[in-house]
Amino acid sequence: MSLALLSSILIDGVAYAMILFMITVGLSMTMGLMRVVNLAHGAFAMLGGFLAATIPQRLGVPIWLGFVLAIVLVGLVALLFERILLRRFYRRDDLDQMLMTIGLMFVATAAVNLLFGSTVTSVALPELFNGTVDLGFRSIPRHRLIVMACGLVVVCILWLAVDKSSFGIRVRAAVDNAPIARAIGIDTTKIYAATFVMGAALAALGGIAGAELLPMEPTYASKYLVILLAVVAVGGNGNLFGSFFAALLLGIVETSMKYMVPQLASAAFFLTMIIVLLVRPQGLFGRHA
Amino acid sequence: MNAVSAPMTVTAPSRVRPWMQLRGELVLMLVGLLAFVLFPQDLGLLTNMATMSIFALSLSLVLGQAGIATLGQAALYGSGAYVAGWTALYLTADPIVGLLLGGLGGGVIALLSGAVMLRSTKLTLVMLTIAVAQLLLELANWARWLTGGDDGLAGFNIGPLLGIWEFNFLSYTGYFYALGALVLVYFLLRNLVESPFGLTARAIRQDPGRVQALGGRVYLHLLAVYTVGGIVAGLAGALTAQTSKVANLFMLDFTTSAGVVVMIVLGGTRRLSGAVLGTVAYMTIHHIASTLNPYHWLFFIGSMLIVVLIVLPEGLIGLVDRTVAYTKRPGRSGVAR
Amino acid sequence: MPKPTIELRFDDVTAGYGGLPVLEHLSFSVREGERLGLIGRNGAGKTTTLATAMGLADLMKGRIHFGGDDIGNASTYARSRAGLGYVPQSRDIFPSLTVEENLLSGLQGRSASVALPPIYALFPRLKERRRNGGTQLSGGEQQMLSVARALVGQPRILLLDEPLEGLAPMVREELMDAIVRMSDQLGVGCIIVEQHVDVVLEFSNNVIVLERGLAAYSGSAAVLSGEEALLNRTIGIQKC
Amino acid sequence: MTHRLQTHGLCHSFGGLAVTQNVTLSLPLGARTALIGPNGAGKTTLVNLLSGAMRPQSGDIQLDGRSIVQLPQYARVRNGIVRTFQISRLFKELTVADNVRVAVLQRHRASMQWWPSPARSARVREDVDETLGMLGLHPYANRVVGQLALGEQRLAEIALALAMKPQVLLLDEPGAGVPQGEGGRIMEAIGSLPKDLSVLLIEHDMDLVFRFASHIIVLVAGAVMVEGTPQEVAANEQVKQIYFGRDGHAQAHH
Amino acid sequence: DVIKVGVIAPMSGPFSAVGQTWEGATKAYQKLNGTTAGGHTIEVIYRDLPEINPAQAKALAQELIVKEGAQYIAGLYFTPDTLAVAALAQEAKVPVVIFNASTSSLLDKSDFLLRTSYTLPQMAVPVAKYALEKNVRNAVTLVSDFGPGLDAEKGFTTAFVSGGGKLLEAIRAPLKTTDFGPLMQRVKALKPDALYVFAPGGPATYAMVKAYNEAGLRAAGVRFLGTAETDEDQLRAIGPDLLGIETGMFYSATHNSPLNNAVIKALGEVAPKAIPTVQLANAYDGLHVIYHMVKATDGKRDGAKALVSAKGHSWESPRGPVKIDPASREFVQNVYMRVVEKDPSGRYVNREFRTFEMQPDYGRTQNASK
Ligand SMILES: Nc1ncnc2c1ncn2[C@@H]1O[C@H](COP(=O)(O)OP(=O)(O)OP(=O)(O)O)[C@@H](O)[C@H]1O
Ligand SMILES: Nc1ncnc2c1ncn2[C@@H]1O[C@H](COP(=O)(O)OP(=O)(O)OP(=O)(O)O)[C@@H](O)[C@H]1O
Ligand SMILES: [Mg+2]
Ligand SMILES: [Mg+2]
Repeated sequence: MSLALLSSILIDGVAYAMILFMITVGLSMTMGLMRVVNLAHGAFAMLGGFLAATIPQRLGVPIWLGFVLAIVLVGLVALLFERILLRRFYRRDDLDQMLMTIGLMFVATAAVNLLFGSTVTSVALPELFNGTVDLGFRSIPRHRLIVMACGLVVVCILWLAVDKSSFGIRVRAAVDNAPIARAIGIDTTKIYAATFVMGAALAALGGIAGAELLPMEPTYASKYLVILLAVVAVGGNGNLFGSFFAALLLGIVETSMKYMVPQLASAAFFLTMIIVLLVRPQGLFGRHA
Repeated sequence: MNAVSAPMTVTAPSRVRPWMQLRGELVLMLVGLLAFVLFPQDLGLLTNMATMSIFALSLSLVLGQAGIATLGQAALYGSGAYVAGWTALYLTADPIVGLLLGGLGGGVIALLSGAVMLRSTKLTLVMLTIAVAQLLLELANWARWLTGGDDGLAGFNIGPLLGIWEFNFLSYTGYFYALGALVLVYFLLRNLVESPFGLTARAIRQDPGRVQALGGRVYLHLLAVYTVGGIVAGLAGALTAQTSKVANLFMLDFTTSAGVVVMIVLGGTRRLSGAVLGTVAYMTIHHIASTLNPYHWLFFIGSMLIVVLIVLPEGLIGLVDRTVAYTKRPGRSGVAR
Repeated sequence: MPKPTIELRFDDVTAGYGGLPVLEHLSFSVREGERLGLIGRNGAGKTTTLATAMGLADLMKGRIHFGGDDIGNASTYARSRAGLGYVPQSRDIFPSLTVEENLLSGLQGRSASVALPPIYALFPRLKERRRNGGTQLSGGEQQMLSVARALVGQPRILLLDEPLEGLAPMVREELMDAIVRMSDQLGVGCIIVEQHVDVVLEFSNNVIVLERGLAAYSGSAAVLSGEEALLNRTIGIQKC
Repeated sequence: MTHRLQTHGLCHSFGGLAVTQNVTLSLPLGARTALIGPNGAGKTTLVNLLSGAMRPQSGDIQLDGRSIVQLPQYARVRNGIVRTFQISRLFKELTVADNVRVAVLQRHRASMQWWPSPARSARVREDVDETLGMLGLHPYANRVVGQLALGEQRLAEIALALAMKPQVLLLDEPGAGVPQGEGGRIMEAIGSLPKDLSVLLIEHDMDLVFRFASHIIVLVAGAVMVEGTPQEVAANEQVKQIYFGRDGHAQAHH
Repeated sequence: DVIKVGVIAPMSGPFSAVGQTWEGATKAYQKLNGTTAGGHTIEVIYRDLPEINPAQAKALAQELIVKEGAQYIAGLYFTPDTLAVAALAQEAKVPVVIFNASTSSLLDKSDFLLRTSYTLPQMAVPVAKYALEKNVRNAVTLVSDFGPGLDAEKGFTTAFVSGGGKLLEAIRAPLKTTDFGPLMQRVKALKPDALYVFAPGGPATYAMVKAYNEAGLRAAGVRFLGTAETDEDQLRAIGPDLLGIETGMFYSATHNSPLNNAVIKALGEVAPKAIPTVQLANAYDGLHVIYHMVKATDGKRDGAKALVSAKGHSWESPRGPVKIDPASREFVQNVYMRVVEKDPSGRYVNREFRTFEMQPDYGRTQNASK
């Protein structure tokens, strides 16, 4: 293997991995903290992407502002969803939660199909994101570099906001045993809503950031679901850093197969996942139950 | 108020008459015949309902009873379909042989994959089942010469059932073949669920560690359940392949697995009859909704799923139970005060 | 300036689960600094009484007052914030949190550096094991943690559901001493559910004996000690 | 006196915490032994090691002189070593009778049966009835366990163990959560166990311990500190200091 | 009397745009040609089949034939579904006109199948010829790893190599992949004169084209040769990235003929939302064949006779002259080389600049020659 090939694999792999990570980090958070298997996560990402694609056009605002508005809107939708529907499901078993969110995914798919049509919608990026950066032996699209940076920033922020504050503790307490959590003075309602909205907003951010690679279309939500779940599971259910490294591992494996035996790239992705989960059922960084 | 005075031998066998014991099977058979009489022109749909019901039953056993979390049941279903297709192509056109070999195929895949997966639980298990199904799909796509790749495996012929009844495009034979298989599978699975085997499976779902402390071999038990589930899913796949004369990659797809989960949850996971009910309801709604307004049928099914989960946590079968309970005690309101 | 005394009062309360009453026509009150014992057979409704106070069981009839407010419809967390502390019978340690995180979860806005040291002083065992997973603790340690978690919230009235269960005799004594100290010195009121009648009689000012959801006795602990027939009927013990 | 269950130099630790330190003890045939010690002394862990739920890091466990330390849990249960759980672990969605039936089926090795033979299921039924009767659980037989009061669940927990007809019974705080009055029922049930059954009882309720045990082992910080007759243990100053406290001391003299 | 034509189409789900266009096309056809054929009223009814599901396809076809009394089945987007319907058609002797499914060998599965779309070799061979004309010596193929992709790869390669070109590498991407960056880097390293691609529409094409540009292949002067990548719906979605890309296909909305202009106009009236893609021509011609068969059989249910009448039939289609090959029943049609440009009104369009006339299905002839 030549050095150029190796570094190409690394560069493309890491770039792909960061996009995977950006899209999964919100899911990783809701699953890790709330332990809700939110199969509609992709739907929030999709909604974010579609809104980001349309808002700047329709409202004539700058693209970056459109992105912010899109993320805020997704947060609002998530809030409504959490308050009206999801909250009824915290005490139900995983399966019901999964099914509920599948239901939401169906509805979202139908809605997006209706509002935006069934074809690919491209998310226009701010000028800053366009163009490529020359690395000498090859070039790399600038937006991938930005997404990488974004990913790192998000890890740090979340690490401070969740792992390092008592917020994470209270969310996990609320999820472990809501009645008892309330009985020791935790306002579970607020905690749930805040966490879920945060997860959804991150999903939207991920959807927008990754739209170049995972293009926006109505089946987006279900199409990439398996990949999202794979990253979260391999990372260790809901562990931030776990997701980060899982995305790196899976991204690099798939990318290197693309350079070598592209036909088997998907197979390699799933094989890696099986091997990791068999060796470490709790995922790379997961805590033992 | 809590001093429930119960008879001394609470566990005495209930003396029910045989037809009461076979109630589920009889109802199923009658409904099947009635459907045939009422909708003779929709036999294609009805046949699919029967085969999908069998598929749903396999999942109901695995997930509803034993609590094996899976989103990869399609792996077993698809395997059955391909085996049935190969049987017809290379071995014999006899449908029964193909059906049984299909079941065997599903069972073998379940046994092999279960052997590696079933020590895991929860999300890990879900992901493993998904991954195994995806891997099989990639494999089948890669082995085009054997499976026809994404075009599907077709061009096989199915001989007459028992050498007498031809499968023709009116699909009378196909329908009764599928219905018969459904009733038989339902009967066998119901007995399985009510047996010690089934009781232990339910206990494992609730607390595997406790069963282990009672000397149970949880892993083996789950493997047995999963294998039986694989056989049943394989049968369903084989039936589908035989009646539609195509086996294809989509039968191994994640969407297929997820779809059947939706069906059993809609019907109710805790009871086998829920699986059949859910399948029939889902497919009927799909059929009607997509005829009325194909563009938006996902809206229907998505919102219906949510509503059912909220209003009827036990699934549609819960509605049936409540109705039965209500009619059985006239003059009494549902809630004792 | 004397603070108004805080009181938890049940007025003719009927409560239960899912429409079925478990407790009927229960009335009592506990003030700050007072200790009320609750005894009765299995399934008599002791846990249900505490759960009703916390809003974890359905209040069907009657009123519950706390600190002058009718809290019958208040949310559970609001009751906790208002000063009701709860130690559930099944301990209910949060399994995904460590020992210390379990304690932090009950802080209610206080600073950890102020709240934790006295707790660790009371239960040195917890300090040793504070990085462990909450449910990795031994049974007795979990019991300590459950009590400690309620204490970090500085409740005014503490509801204790069999807090001594699974504790070694010496730890029991220490815990009971601590609770008595708390109620005497800090004026914390307590309702304690206990299986050991002697402990209850020794510890509490007043006692309620529950029999199938009804109060078979309600009054001073001293008087009850004499009522051997009653104790025998309702609890099934001969005092020795 | 024949020794049914013996351990030799059993050691186990969680990370850096040595929870079982060189424990050597034996349960003779028909033993009525109590295991006491402060919270976190390693009593439950010892039960986990004996029952096979955990593997010791070193040391040996023997049943009737044969080493069973390599045997998995199910094999040990089949050899008659059965334990209960300090915090009830029951099948919450099943009725009490079905909970017991799950256990009985394991004992009959009939859990894999699809078509039960009538004779066999009749035997299972009898055993279920018998077990329910032992703990007075008949009134609750058809109630779903998840809806019982915790004390009632304790009885079911013990019923599950008794249904296994064990030869060595490891009871982890069976009295926890059972009111004094009701405690009698558990004592009765344990008392009516066959004489050749060996029982190891973990309890913090000294009433129960002194009524039941003919031999007491005191475990402190994972190691056996003292063992002996109840009188010997009750008189031991060290035990008083570490474990009994002032009141427990009094209890010990009941 | 009424003669029913049952169309099985993806009306919902990811391919619902196809269903919309088909529906619009048949309406447009009826608007321009009337609702009767030889005095028989033709009624077109639609059934939704959003995703691959042969069992359901079969049930739908059966329902259409038995319950609705449909004399003709049409539509069918996916090959597996078509296979299931083919088996049924053979038993029921009902003519089936395939609007899309394009696997080469498909028509062998039943004597009652016709097809008004295309096969990939039919497009790929002219593209290869064009490449040779343009002095492309070295080429790389990059196709999605599925039936049509492999057909396209084979068609292109055979023609290209036999014409003296050199194939540097044949890359097959997993069907679901949307990260083509690495693959394009690989292409770049091979330094070919041209890259021939085939990907299913939607996300894969979108990502493939983006990656082509981002990897700097365009800048490096590697020609992008394709087939269906610049379909009108893709033009709308991807737009600027497609500029200058050359593809070989049998139809584009801008095809300048009076008939095509009339059809596009009619489509705009009957189905303003429908996009005039190749699916417009497919369904339009499909209905034409059915009208023809109805006339030939005088509305009688006689599948065999209908098929005989269709063989060798030729007519003027919105795409140009077309003919049903009497032997193979395949469609014979022009293939146009087109280039993506911005038209004066700012829309992206395919401009036809070179015509390969009356191309047969090379898949068959290639298979036969082997
Ligand atoms: N969640 C519930 N749903 C329905 N019934 C319940 C529920 N919890 C308890 N019960 C029933 O209510 C009655 C009273 O239960 P409660 O837990 O209050 O008893 P308790 O006095 O605390 O008994 P114990 O000493 O066993 O803890 C019991 O008969 C019990 O079966
Ligand atoms: N899985 C585990 N991981 C880490 N530490 C553990 C684990 N299980 C138990 N421990 C620790 O080991 C020690 C012994 O626990 P064990 O449960 O055996 O105590 P015990 O003697 O039964 O106490 P109790 O009387 O309170 O039930 C405790 O300090 C506990 O925190
Ligand atoms: Mg209680
Ligand atoms: Mg213990």
